[in-house]
Amino acid sequence: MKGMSIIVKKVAQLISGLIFLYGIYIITHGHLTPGGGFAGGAIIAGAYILNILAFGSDAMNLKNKEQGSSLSESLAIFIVLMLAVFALFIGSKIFFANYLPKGQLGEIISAGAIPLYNIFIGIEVAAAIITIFLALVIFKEEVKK
Amino acid sequence: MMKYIAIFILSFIFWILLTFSFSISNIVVGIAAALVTSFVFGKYFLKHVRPFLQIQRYYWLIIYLFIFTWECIKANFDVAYRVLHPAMPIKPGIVKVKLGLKTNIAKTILANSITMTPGTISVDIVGDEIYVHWIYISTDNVEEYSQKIAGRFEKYIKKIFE
Amino acid sequence: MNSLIPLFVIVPLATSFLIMILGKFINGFQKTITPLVLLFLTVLSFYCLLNNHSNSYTYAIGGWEPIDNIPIAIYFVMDGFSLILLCIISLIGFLASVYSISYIAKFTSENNFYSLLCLMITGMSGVVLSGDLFNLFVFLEISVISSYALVAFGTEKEELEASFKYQVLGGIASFIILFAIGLIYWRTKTLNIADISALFHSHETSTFDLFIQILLISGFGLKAAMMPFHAWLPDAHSSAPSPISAMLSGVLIKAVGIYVIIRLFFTMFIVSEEISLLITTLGTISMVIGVLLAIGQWDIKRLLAYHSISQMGYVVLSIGIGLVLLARGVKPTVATLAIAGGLFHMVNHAVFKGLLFLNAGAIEHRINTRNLKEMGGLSKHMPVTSGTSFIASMAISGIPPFNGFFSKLIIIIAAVQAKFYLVAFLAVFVSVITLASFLKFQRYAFYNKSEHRSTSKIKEVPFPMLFSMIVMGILCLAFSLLAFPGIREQILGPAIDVLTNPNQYVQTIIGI
Amino acid sequence: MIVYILCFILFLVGLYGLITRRNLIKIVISLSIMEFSVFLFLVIIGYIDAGVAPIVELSNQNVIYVDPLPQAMVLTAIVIGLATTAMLLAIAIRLYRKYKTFDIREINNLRG
Repeated sequence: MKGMSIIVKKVAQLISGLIFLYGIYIITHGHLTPGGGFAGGAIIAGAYILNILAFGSDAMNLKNKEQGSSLSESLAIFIVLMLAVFALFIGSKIFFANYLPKGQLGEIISAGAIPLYNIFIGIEVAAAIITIFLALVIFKEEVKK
Repeated sequence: MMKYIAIFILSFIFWILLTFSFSISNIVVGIAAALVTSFVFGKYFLKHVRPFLQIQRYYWLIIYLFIFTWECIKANFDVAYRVLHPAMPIKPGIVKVKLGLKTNIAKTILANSITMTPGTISVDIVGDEIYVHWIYISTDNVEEYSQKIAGRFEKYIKKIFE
Repeated sequence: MNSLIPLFVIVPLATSFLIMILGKFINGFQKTITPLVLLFLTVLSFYCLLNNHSNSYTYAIGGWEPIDNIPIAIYFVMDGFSLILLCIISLIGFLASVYSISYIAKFTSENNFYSLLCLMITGMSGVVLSGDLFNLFVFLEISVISSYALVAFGTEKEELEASFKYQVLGGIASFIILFAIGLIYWRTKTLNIADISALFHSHETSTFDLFIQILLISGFGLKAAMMPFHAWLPDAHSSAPSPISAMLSGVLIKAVGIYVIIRLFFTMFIVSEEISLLITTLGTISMVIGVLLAIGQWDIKRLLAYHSISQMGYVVLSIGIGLVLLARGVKPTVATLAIAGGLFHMVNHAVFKGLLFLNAGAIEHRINTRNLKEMGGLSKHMPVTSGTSFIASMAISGIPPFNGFFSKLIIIIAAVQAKFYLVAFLAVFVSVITLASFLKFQRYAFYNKSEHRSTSKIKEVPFPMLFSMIVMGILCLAFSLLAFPGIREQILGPAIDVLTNPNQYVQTIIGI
Repeated sequence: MIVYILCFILFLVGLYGLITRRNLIKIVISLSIMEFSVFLFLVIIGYIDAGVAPIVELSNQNVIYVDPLPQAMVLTAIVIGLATTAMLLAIAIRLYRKYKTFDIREINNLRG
């Protein structure tokens, strides 16, 4: 796939960073507003996918990218699990307990461990969607050859 | 390096506009988010960001916004007239418009401006030419319709982006 | 003991991700850690089983306490019945993973295989432990999606096609189940099984409830491949790699199909006689037709897969008889006997069907065919495979002293005492046909002279595969001990208590 | 009540597509339609007349909130549906690679 016209490329360059930032916003405000890890992760994946679609699969080294994204997916979900398991060792010793201080309602740094879960779930979802997308793209390229 | 700084500033402004709260924690998180963005997406950002730092370009940008709005309103009425007229005086077709612009970003902005104006839609850019779908092709003369479609924006965009 | 419960989900889940992270960098990591972890889980589950004193243990995730007797946490519940399933899951999982060490070496991407295997075990343990309908659904989907991927693991034409079929039918089943869960939530405004049970027991059963029950039977019946919904099973189970076939046939259809049906219909609903008769009929039909379809098969794994349908029919029908008697409120001892027979046969089926699939895998590993007509004369060259498969064949056809005999005997006795004479007759009849079918399997695979190939070069399979098969063969004999009074009370007793006495389950969670 | 009936009609549309279509991709799309009809049903059962979004405001105690639990369920179910669809598409593409067609009438190695 060779990528699209100049208009798409330039616009993708301009706004993909901002889409990424918007994804971060959705993730970090997951405990205050609707949204959270899954929605934000999907947006972040959207920013990447926009770039790949605009520049075409030739322009980027997709195989390496897929390995990286699948590794970061496993790592992120493992960290989520470890965050939950960590609760088994401190405080009330209960799986998935919220062991961090709760903070004040409405602040961005509050709600204990929930923002941490959100962040890592966001990474995991983004990596997972990118991995699926890349797997399908690479597969299609292979079929063509 | 410059483009990393540019995207950092851009995304931090975007963050402030999104959250619109100025508590310390929010700003700290915003700086962190902007850092991550510039770290991850910096290499995909525009190549030449020096024009971002030249103040006079922003002056032309503001003027351009007014011009663009005015042209937009005019075109709106024009299209509304064509739609509401009982005879529907339309004569659609695709024309090839010559551009005097050099950089890709300027071409992109011009194409988008043409699309935003009712009655014209830019279809594709090939080299120095831009294909435009036009609701009423009033003339066959290349110079004339290039002036009519693109000319009104071109000189401002040249000043802003080149 | 309560604090041990989440380990059954955490440990395999963490292993599955660890394999994906570290497996790339450390050579052989996946092969060592998976059997070790599953061995740990096996020991843990047997420890819990032997120390279980007819109690239900609960674990509230996140530590949320009930408010006004309304449980708001997600609960894990471990009682006698789920412990039996947990033991089977981790035991068969352990043996299958040991078997895979040699078997899967011919495939690429071993990391994915072991990771998916761990994920499947996570899902099944979660289904068995979950005390909450929606989490049950989520865990079910985890295990089923990983099994979709595992069925297609070989990526040959047949495997992909079987996986696609399996996914389409499995998807429909999932939607039906989700729809039923939505309806239950609409009616009761809660998802906790104990809470729903308390609500259903304090109200009359309406037509709406019957509709939900029918939906649940069709959804989980599709997952358990009961007769009208069986179409996917022979393809999927025969196309998967052999250790996975053993897992699918031996454990998955029980954990996500039969277990949930039993749990929901004994504990959650007040079952009417019509529904329980329906369940019995479905069981009987799948028992008979499964075995009739199996006779004509020449592909060994397909043959075994059809026998799975038939043997699951035994389990479902005896559970159904128990339900009928409980619904009528007569002969509680016979009901207990029928349920015991069903559970016992479920355990036994896991062992002997797992063993048979492993045997089939061993044969395929050595001579690369699954067609019975192309085999023959293997008993000299593969004595252990031949011997263990003989044990398993005798066990599945109900020959004493193997375990299948006792469970079938209990089921038939229960059917006779409950005055289901036709069912009892059919059970004996099916048992005879099963014997015939497996004699054919034995004769063509191991004893006939082969005409198609020279058998001289065939060797016995490597040690890990032998180990799994021998252990399962011993278990086939050992599980017949479960029929004897002292041991039966210890192992099966708590499970039967839980099933016949739903109030106890409800009390442990919402504490009325 | 009409919404529930529409949900059910959507489900039937999916089922119809699943039964009559012969193209693997169209089958996947039909399955997705069925799936989303179930999700729609789940969301609808949480709706309460004149309820607002379930974000607690401490200042106003008398607000009726819609039931948030079905929303959480649907979000989870959507994630699961994503996994299933991705899996199905991957298998469909691999099938296409083996058989060079998406037509299920020509993909019939397994019978009985």
